[in-house]
Formats: sequence, structure tokens, C-alpha cells
Amino acid sequence: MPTRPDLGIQLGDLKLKNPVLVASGTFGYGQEYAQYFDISRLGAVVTKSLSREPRAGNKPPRLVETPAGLLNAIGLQNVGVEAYIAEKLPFLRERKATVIANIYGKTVDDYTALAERIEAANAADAIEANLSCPNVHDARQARGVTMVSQSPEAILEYTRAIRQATRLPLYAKLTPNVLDIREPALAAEEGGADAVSLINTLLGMAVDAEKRRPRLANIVGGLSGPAIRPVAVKLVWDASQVLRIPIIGIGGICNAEDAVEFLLAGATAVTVGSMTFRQPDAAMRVLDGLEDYMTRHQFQSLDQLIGAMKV
Amino acid sequence: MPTRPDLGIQLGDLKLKNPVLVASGTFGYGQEYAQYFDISRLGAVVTKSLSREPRAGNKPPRLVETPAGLLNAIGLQNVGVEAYIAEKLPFLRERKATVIANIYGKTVDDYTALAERIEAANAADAIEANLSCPNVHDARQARGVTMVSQSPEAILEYTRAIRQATRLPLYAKLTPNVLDIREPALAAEEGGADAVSLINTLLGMAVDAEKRRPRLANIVGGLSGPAIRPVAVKLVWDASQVLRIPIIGIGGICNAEDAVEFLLAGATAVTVGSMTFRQPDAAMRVLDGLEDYMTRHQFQSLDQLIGAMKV
Amino acid sequence: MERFLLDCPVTRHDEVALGQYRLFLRMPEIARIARPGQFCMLEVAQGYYPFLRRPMCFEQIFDEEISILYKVEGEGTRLLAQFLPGQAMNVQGPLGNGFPIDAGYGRHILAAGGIGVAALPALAKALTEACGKAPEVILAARSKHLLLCADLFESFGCAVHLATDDGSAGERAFAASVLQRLEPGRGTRVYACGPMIMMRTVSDVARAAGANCLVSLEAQMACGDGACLGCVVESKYEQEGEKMVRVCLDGPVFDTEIIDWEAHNLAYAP
Amino acid sequence: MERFLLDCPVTRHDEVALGQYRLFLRMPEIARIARPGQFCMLEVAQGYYPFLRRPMCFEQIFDEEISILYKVEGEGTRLLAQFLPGQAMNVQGPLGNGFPIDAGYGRHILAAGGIGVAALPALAKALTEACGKAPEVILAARSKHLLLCADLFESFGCAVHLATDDGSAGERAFAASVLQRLEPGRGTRVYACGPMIMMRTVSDVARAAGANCLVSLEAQMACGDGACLGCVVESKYEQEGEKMVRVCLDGPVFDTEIIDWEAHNLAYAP
Ligand SMILES: Cc1cc2nc3c(=O)[nH]c(=O)nc-3n(C[C@H](O)[C@H](O)[C@H](O)COP(=O)(O)OP(=O)(O)OC[C@H]3O[C@@H](n4cnc5c(N)ncnc54)[C@H](O)[C@@H]3O)c2cc1C
Ligand SMILES: Cc1cc2nc3c(=O)[nH]c(=O)nc-3n(C[C@H](O)[C@H](O)[C@H](O)COP(=O)(O)OP(=O)(O)OC[C@H]3O[C@@H](n4cnc5c(N)ncnc54)[C@H](O)[C@@H]3O)c2cc1C
Ligand SMILES: Cc1cc2nc3c(=O)[nH]c(=O)nc-3n(C[C@H](O)[C@H](O)[C@H](O)COP(=O)(O)O)c2cc1C
Ligand SMILES: Cc1cc2nc3c(=O)[nH]c(=O)nc-3n(C[C@H](O)[C@H](O)[C@H](O)COP(=O)(O)O)c2cc1C
Ligand code: FES
Ligand code: FES
Repeated sequence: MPTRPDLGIQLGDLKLKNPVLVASGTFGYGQEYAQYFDISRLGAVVTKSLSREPRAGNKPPRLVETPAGLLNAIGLQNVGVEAYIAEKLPFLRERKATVIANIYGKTVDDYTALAERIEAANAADAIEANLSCPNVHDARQARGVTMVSQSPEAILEYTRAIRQATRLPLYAKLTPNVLDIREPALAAEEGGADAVSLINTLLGMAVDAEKRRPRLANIVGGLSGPAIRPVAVKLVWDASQVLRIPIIGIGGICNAEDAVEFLLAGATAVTVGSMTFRQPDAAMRVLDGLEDYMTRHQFQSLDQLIGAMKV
Repeated sequence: MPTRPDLGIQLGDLKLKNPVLVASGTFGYGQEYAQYFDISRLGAVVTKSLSREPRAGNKPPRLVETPAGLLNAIGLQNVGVEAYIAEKLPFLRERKATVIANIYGKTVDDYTALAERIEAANAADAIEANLSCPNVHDARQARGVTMVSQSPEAILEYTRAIRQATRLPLYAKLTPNVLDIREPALAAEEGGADAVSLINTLLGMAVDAEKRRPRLANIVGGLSGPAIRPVAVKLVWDASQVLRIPIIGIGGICNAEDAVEFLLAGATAVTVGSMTFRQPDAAMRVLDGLEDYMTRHQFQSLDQLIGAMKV
Repeated sequence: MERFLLDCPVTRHDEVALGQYRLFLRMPEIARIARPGQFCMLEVAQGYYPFLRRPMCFEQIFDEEISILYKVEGEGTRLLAQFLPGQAMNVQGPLGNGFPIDAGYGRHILAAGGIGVAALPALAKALTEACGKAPEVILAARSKHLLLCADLFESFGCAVHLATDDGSAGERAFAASVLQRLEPGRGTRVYACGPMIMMRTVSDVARAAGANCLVSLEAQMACGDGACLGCVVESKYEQEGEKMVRVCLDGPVFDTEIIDWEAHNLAYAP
Repeated sequence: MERFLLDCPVTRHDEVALGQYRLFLRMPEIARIARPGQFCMLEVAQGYYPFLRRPMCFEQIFDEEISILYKVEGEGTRLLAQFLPGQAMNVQGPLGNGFPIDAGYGRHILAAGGIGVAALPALAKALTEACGKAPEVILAARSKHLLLCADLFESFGCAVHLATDDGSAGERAFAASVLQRLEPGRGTRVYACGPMIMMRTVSDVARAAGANCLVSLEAQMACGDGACLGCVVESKYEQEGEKMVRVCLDGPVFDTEIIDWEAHNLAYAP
């Protein structure tokens, strides 16, 4: 009888029982999916991006389906950090979920204030700083470089400041819309991030041929789902060649095979995003399938798998 | 009875009877598809990238299917410009196809030599300079910025030089893997390009979980097909906001509705790429469908459609 | 609220009009707790095209089965139409709030536009049982062959008023003008489901007459569970955190009063 | 070469072994010109998943029909298995070079590994007709129930040598060792189709014995028409422009002598 593989991983000071996370914005605040499975089984729940004040987000329509994916322009609608602490956190704690609070702000101060507040309220086990939301600018005005994570200098500044504001493990979530992913990734590492999350959605757009209007009220949105997986795997591999800190892989992960693809390319954790919409228990299937895979291939621990692609 | 719409467009000095092209590398040298339809009906045939000498390209495997798309790493295998002129061109001329010769080189000199040779041999009606092939570097060594079109300065230099070498209409084909597409697009315009072709494939990668190896011998490849359409439409729209020269739209176009999407977003021409693999006569269906659409919406000419998205 | 994720066998599947189908699925767990106006998300594709599930209302709710009435619109519903009896489909549900059943209203009028009728038979039945009297029904569609469920409503005892855009059956009229003629008033509750423009005009008539009006909205959905915030419409609530209401979780049934009908999204609606 | 793009009705579709099917398609235009060893590209999906067509050999070529023998591997063949008689499938073909039929050879031995047998019945028939004598056939597979087409070969008059990895039918042996025992020699032509490793070992035995050997290769394909350059394998040709040969257009049948069996791609093969 083979012993069961150890699926534990370490992301900064946080030890996770397994590497399977659910992505910010695709799992609400955990409660929405607790009716389908035991969310404490997840490596961690990553919350919807939290801002200091509640946000209404963008006008609808906010979603368009595209081949093997979807475009969204939610615009970071969220209840705000205070309502999160008062109304959402107790459920997550009660269910014994490991929680990574994803935070979003417009200024460095917003980020540091959010990190401090979350640490003070013991409102998460780690923080993921969303430096890469594509949907908070009106596409009619802002074009080109609009995200913190499109500038290595800005990443360094933001990550450093958040790092100083909290002792919680800190992960920097980056955009794929850059020239060379190694630069922002290294900037996050230099700024003191304990991990980088790769990738947020790819910028995209869709037009209604009959109505001759953009399909999203915000015009531009973020592309996610299996369609973008090859792009994400490539960026994870690129970043893994230069980083010392771990990578949280995200982008089109639908099943255990996809998860293994990210691990082999260099990710330490794997995140199920849009696939949860298709199969609410997709993350559990990934977890079970990953354990099977490791048993079948006689891997005792994930170290043997992470970055183990033969080139 | 409504009159038939005029589908003619102008790309630099070249007038095309309609805006439907077939993409470089997906239509061979024309002959391969002439058995399925009359290739003279196309706005133009864009040839496989031609280099000065024949190239064997990358080692196989060179193709992987991905959700709603495919990754390729052909590595610019081609017969070379002389064999093109001697063996491929006569067929294209005999069939009365409008021909855009796509060229690729390692140095500025390669490009200018190719352009001169093609003009001298009267071997094309226009030239598309592929400044964006993702598959010509060994991914084990080269990472990050490896394409001419990832640097506005290089684009300017290359485009200027080719512009001086030929009077043929010149189109610059750009990569989507940049921070802000407006910069390379403007550099091409400044360098004297008559149009920009957007987009070449997106960098991507796939790993075989069972064999723990990259699925492509070249490790990294270019992603194409419907999966990337939202990315391409977005980049066309971005570029169209700043360019005076026309845009040749490429990326996941499968049917007339997709083509209209690109036109509304600001493209002047539309190119069918990977979809030809699925339906060898896809470009004809796009052409017929586009004419239907224009008739149905009572558009007399494409000017009324290009960039006509209401925002 | 309890929700399930179940493989449910198709027990019957009929084309009831050109491109319009009625599908019966066996799902005892869901049928037991489902309420009129709720919906489910069907996994129509086996691969990733289309990627998302498709939301469909419960047309009728039986002991162990539910039926769905749907129209083929695009790729998803085309795949749905290919399911054969005996095959299983993965179903997520029951979802959404459903219609409140309040016998306190003296008069109940159901207004259906086109395939929007799919949300109303279960409601008609529930109201009949709760009020001891069948509701009135306005059945409007573009043309005669798109008028569905008239027999079903009549079997509950409903007075059914037919209206078509082309006059091929019933009156040549829109649902709102039929409602006007029926003279709703205070103490009347109107339930509307159909195209946005139809629900809006029906709402206007109902409100002008002092009647209460509920609408069952549609929106592009990803999760169906309130998690993605993709399916929102704008409400009249002022606070940042409350402005956007989710069709999937806060709805699909809303009191027309709380909807901001002037807002952008409603202009965008099909 | 003439090629067609046709909607072809399924006339019959049977599961012949676990997960292995024989499909008959009516395609008079293609059947009329198709040759053994050629293939077609089938549009198995209606949407974009999977996006590409699937290449399949002609197993048997009739007057107006062809048959295909295939194994369910993944998403594409799973969809293929769902086609019902009467339904139409879009077919692109005939593609590839096919096997040369040369009665000049005194002895013909066909070696099939697993589902690779699918390429050989039409060849056996053509050789029988051309040579006035049926070829010998080696039928190898992992296990008894995967040995397909034995009856068919026997009906042409072939001597069929069975071999399985597990000894559940015929000899417990690989195709190459059976070939060895059959003592091919100069004047013998061997035709191999199966897994890469099987074709390579069969080639080695044939060449060592001085026999001519043809192999029918497989590769991931996009276009099937020679346009994409995706399906290449490395040849022993030295020139840059000739080094890579296309399985779809230059093949799928190659003389084993021109293939660079040491090359990267063959190590990669499944
Ligand atoms: C809560 C809820 C309940 C629903 N219940 C039912 C029901 O009981 N019966 C039923 O037939 N439908 C119902 N719908 C609508 C149904 O979900 C859509 O018609 C379906 O998702 C379309 O999927 P598709 O893949 O076939 O079309 P798509 O490929 O997604 O769309 C095809 C085309 O139709 C347009 N389109 C999509 N949806 C609609 C629509 N609702 N109205 C008009 N045009 C549209 C698209 O913009 C596109 O142009 C419901 C929707 C919601 C949100
Ligand atoms: C010229 C040619 C002729 C062919 N003729 C036949 C035929 O007559 N009968 C037949 O059954 N098959 C034949 N094949 C193989 C057939 O095309 C593939 O099995 C099919 O494309 C797999 O598609 P899929 O979507 O089911 O699997 P995919 O989803 O594409 O692949 C599923 C899994 O199987 C693996 N795989 C894919 N193809 C093969 C393979 N050939 N061998 C082993 N593993 C594979 C993949 O790597 C993947 O892991 C032929 C191939 C070629 C190139
Ligand atoms: C509807 C939706 C909402 C999202 N909201 C957020 C968000 O609030 N914060 C964030 O960092 N990422 C957000 N994302 C991005 C995802 O976390 C993830 O990075 C992306 O979807 C790629 O993964 P996937 O392809 O598995 O979905 C959102 C994605 C979707 C689809
Ligand atoms: C197999 C393949 C080969 C290609 N070869 C070339 C090439 O030689 N030169 C070039 O400029 N683009 C090449 N491309 C890119 C296409 O021309 C096109 O830009 C890209 O595929 C996106 O369009 P699509 O999504 O419609 O395929 C190739 C694409 C594919 C799929
Ligand atoms: S569909 Fe996701 S919140 Fe409504
Ligand atoms: S499959 Fe395209 S060249 Fe062979």
C-alpha cells in the first residue's frame, strides 16, 4: 500500500494543507459555494477583491461568453472591508476555511490601510494584493498602461508599502498584459512579496455585430477560462526561471491535468477560477485528481512535481 | 432591389476587391486550397513567411490543440524566396490571385533584400513584414523580448529600411505581446508602413502531464484560433484610436459575424487564419456572409462599417 | 437555501412549436423544494463550447420531475435540444428567489411575452391552490404558433387572453394594452415575464393603475449563485453597496418599483 | 489531386470492440478516387471544442461508401462515437499519398499493431486484386479483444498470424518477432501501421532481411492539406528545404529508409 502523498505547500509563512485555491472574484466570499462542498478542504479561499469602501462596480452588461472562455467587467463590486469583516468573515471562520483576503485600492494608502485593518481584525491568513484589475477604468478615457502591475516601479513601491504595513503573508497578483513578465515578477519579489499570483485576466473585448455596440458596458473586459490557459502556463514558466519566491498559478485550470501542467511549469499552488462557474465543485475534483495523479506516479510530495518539467 | 454593396478597400496603393484575406502560414502558398474554392475571389492571399534561404523550421512536435484554439511552433519552415518565385508564384498568377508576400528575416538586410527581390521579380502585389514570429528562438535560451515588434525603436528602423527598399505597399505585422499596442503601431506608421496587421499569435505553452514534458519540441509556441479573438479585437480597437493608416485584423475570425466585429472595432481588412484548417472554405463563407450582412443592414460600402462601433 | 448539483435523466423531450421544446427531467431532490419562478443551471455542453451553463426556469414542478420550456437561441440551446430521453444532464438548482405567493391580493394577473411564458405555469398552479381561484393570464407572442401553454393555464381554470403582434390569434395587441383593458387596480398583483420592453410597458400600466407588479428578469449569468456579480441590474437603491442587484440571487423576481428602468443595462437588453 | 469537402451521411455505426468503432459513410465522389492508405479529415465537433478536424484512414473503400475503424482516445473521437446513422458529417478528402501497389514484389506482408490495422484492409484487397494472391498479415495487439479485422483479411484469402502482448490469442509476441519468423527477404515488401515503436522494430527486421518496408505514420495535424507544416517528421534528406516531410501530404506512407528514426519527434511519439 503506497502512503498517501503529502499535498502541503508553503506560501511565505503560511502553510497550506494542499495547493488548490479558488480565485478571487469567482468564489464570492465562500458562502456561495459552501452548499456544494466543504470549503475547509480547499488549500485556501481567496476572497473577492475588497476595497476600503463598498463599490457598486461597473454598469451592466458585465459578462460575455467567448469561445472556451468569458469576458468580464465586474469593476470590483464588493461589500467593502468592514462589511466583509462583520458579515462575511464569521462564516468563513465558522467553516474553518483558510482565507486569503484579496485587496484592491486606488492608492498606496488604500492598500496599506486595507492590509492593516485585515491584520488587526485577524480577518485573513494571508493577503493577495490585486495589482492588476483590468476593469476599473472607463475604457473611453484610459488606454494603455492603467494597472499598477504594468509598471515594475509601481509594483516595487506598492509591494514595499504593503509589506511594511502587515506581517501577514503577502502575494502580489499580476497582469499578463506586459512585455516581459519577469520584470513585474522580480519587482514584486524585491518589494517583499512572499509569492506572485499569475495571471489575472487578459484584456479583451467583444462587439455585437447586430447592434454595433460593445457587448460590455465598460467596452473592455478581462478574458478568463480554458481559452487563456496556454498563455498563463507560459508566463508561469517564464517567471519561475527567475523567481526565488513561489508562484500561485491561475488561468483556465479546469481539472487535475491542467493543475499538473501549472505545477510542472513551476507553480507551487494552483487556482480554480472560472471553472467553478461551470462546475461548482471543480476545485474538489482538481484536488482529488491531483492526489490520484501523485499516487499513480508515486510522488510523495509536491516538491517532486513543482517545476519538474523536463526540457 | 438594393444594389450590391461595394466591398472594395484600399491598403496603401493596393486596391482590393474585398477585405477578406487569408493569414500567413495558414494557407500555404495558395495551391493547397485552390482545390476547394476559387482563390481569386479572396481580397488577397498572404503567403507563408518567406526567408532568403529555405528553412527547415523547428523540430516536431509543432502543433498542440488547446481549448478553442491551437499552439504552433512551426518555426518559419519555408521554401525560400527563390523557390517561391520559381515554383509557387506562377500558380498564384495563373489563378489570378492577389498576392501579399509575407517576409521574414533575422536582420534589416534580410528584409530589404527580400523586399527588393520580390519587387524586382514582380512576385507580389504588396509586402507584409512579419516582425512578430514567436517561434524562431530556442525558448531554452531566449526569453523576454525576442521580436522586432516588441521594440518601437526596432520597428521604426526595420519599417523605414524596408520602406526605402521597395515601392510596393508595405504592411507591418505586429505581436500582441506588448505593454501597449499603440506604441508599436505608431512606430510602424512613422516608419512608413501602409497598414499594420494585428495580431500575430499570442505566446503560449502546454505541458504533457503524463510525460512531464512540454508538448512542443520548441517548448513555447503561438496561440491562435477563436480563443484569442477577444484579445485581438481589443488590440485592433486600441490601435484604431491612434492610427491614420488602416489595420488588417487577424485573430480567431471564423465567420462573418466575427469579421464584422473586427470591422466595427476599426479594422479595414479581415483575415481568416486557423479557421481555414477547420473549414478549408471558411474565407469564402466569411466573404459571402459579409456581403449578406451589408445588404441586410443597407451598407453601401465598408466605410460605413469600419470603426463604426457606437461607444 | 439548499442547493443541489445532480445528474438528472431526461424523461421526455418534445418539440412543442418550431424551435421550441419542452424537456422533462427527473430530479426528486430539487423538485421537492423548488418554487415557481426559480430556475436551474443546465450543463448543456460536454466540452468547453459553450463554456458556461444555461439558466432555465422551472415551467412545471411535479413530485419528482420538473419541466422546462425553452426556445433555441444559439449554441447552448441547440445542444440542449439534442438530449434524448434516458440521457443525463447535470443540473444545479434550485436557484433564485421565486415568486412570492400572497393570497392577500384579491386579483392576480399573469402576463407572458413570447418564451417568457416558461416561468408562469408553476406560478398559476400555486396561486390557484393558495387563493382557491385561478389567476387570469395574458398570453402574448409575435404570432399564433408561438402562443404556448394556453391549454395548461386553462386546465388550472385560468381565463386566458390571447394576443399576437400579427393578429394571427386572439387580439392584434401587445400584452400591456390587454392588461389596460383588464383594468387592474389596487389589490391586483401583476406578474410579468417576457422581453424587457414588454415587462417595462406592463409594469407601467400596472403601476399607473395602482397595482403591484412583479417582473422576472433575465441577464447573462456565469455562476447562478450570487458569486460572480456578473448578472446585475441597476436598482433604485442609493447606497454604493446596494445599487446593483443580482438577477440570480436577489431575483430573478423583483418588484418593478425597485428596478431602475432608465438604466443603461435595460437599454442594452435584447 | 482532386479533393472534396462534403457532408456525408452515416450509413452504419457499430461498436466492434470495447471503445472501438466501425463507421460507414456514404461519399460516392470520394470513394470513387480514394486509394488504400489515404485518409480523410472529419469535422467531429459542431462548436469550437475540439477546434480541429480528426484524421482517419479509409479502412475499406466501396463503390459509394467508405468505412473507418477507430478507437476512442479523447474528446474528438468521443464526439465521433455519438454520430447516429442518418446524421451527416463533413468530410475533407481523400488526403495523403496512399500505399503504392506494386505487383513486382513477389511477397507482401502487412503488419498491424493495435488500431493501426485500420489502414490495412483496403490495401490487402488491392494487393490481392493486383497480384492475384492475397498478402500475408501479421495482426498484433495488446490483447485478444483488440485484434480486429482478422475475418476481413481471411475473406480476401490472407494468411493471418495473430500475436498478443498477453498471449490471450495467437502467439505471445510482438509484430516484429512474428515478422522475423516469417523470414522476409529481398523481393518482399512489408507494410507496417501501428504505434511508433512497433513500426520502428518491424522496419528494423525488414531492412535487416533486405526487404522493402513502408510505414504509415501519424502526427498531430491541423490542415491535412500540406499548408500548415504542423505534421512534419524528420527525414534523412540533407537539404534545409527538404529535411521535414509532411505526414499529411508527402505521407502518411513513407519508405522507412527516408525516415530519420533517431530524431526528436519519434522519441516524442506516443
Ligand atoms: C433566470 C433565467 C431563466 C431563463 N429561463 C428560460 C426559459 O425557461 N426558457 C428559455 O427559453 N429561456 C430562458 N432563459 C434564457 C436562456 O437562458 C437563453 O436563451 C439561453 O441561455 C441562450 O443560450 P444559447 O447558447 O442558446 O444562446 P447564445 O449563443 O448564448 O445566444 C445566442 C443569441 O441569442 C441572444 N440571446 C441570448 N439570450 C437571449 C434571450 N434571453 N433573449 C433574447 N436573445 C438572447 C444572444 O445575445 C445571441 O445573440 C432564461 C434566462 C435566465 C437568466
Ligand atoms: C493520417 C492519420 C490517420 C489516422 N487514422 C486513424 C484511424 O483510422 N483510426 C484511428 O482510431 N485513429 C486514427 N488516427 C489517429 C486519430 O486521428 C487520433 O486518435 C484522434 O485524432 C484522437 O482525437 P481525440 O480528440 O479523440 O483525442 P485527443 O483529445 O486529441 O487526444 C487524447 C489523448 O490521446 C493522445 N493521442 C492522440 N492521438 C493519439 C494516437 N494516434 N495514438 C495514441 N495516443 C494519441 C493524445 O496525446 C491525448 O493524450 C489517424 C491519425 C492520422 C494522423
Ligand atoms: C467574474 C470574475 C471576477 C473576477 N474578479 C476578480 C477580483 O475581484 N479580483 C481579482 O484579483 N481577480 C478577479 N478575477 C480574476 C480571477 O481571479 C482569475 O485571475 C482569472 O479569472 C483567471 O483565472 P480563470 O481562467 O481560472 O478564471 C475575476 C475573474 C472573473 C471571471
Ligand atoms: C500554423 C500556423 C503558422 C503560422 N505561420 C505564420 C507565418 O509564417 N508568418 C506569420 O506572419 N504568421 C504566421 N501565423 C500567424 C497567423 O498568420 C495569424 O496571425 C494567427 O494565426 C492569428 O490568426 P487566427 O487566430 O485566425 O489563426 C501562423 C499561424 C499558424 C496557426
Ligand atoms: S450569475 Fe453570478 S452573480 Fe448572478
Ligand atoms: S497537417 Fe498541415 S501540413 Fe500536414
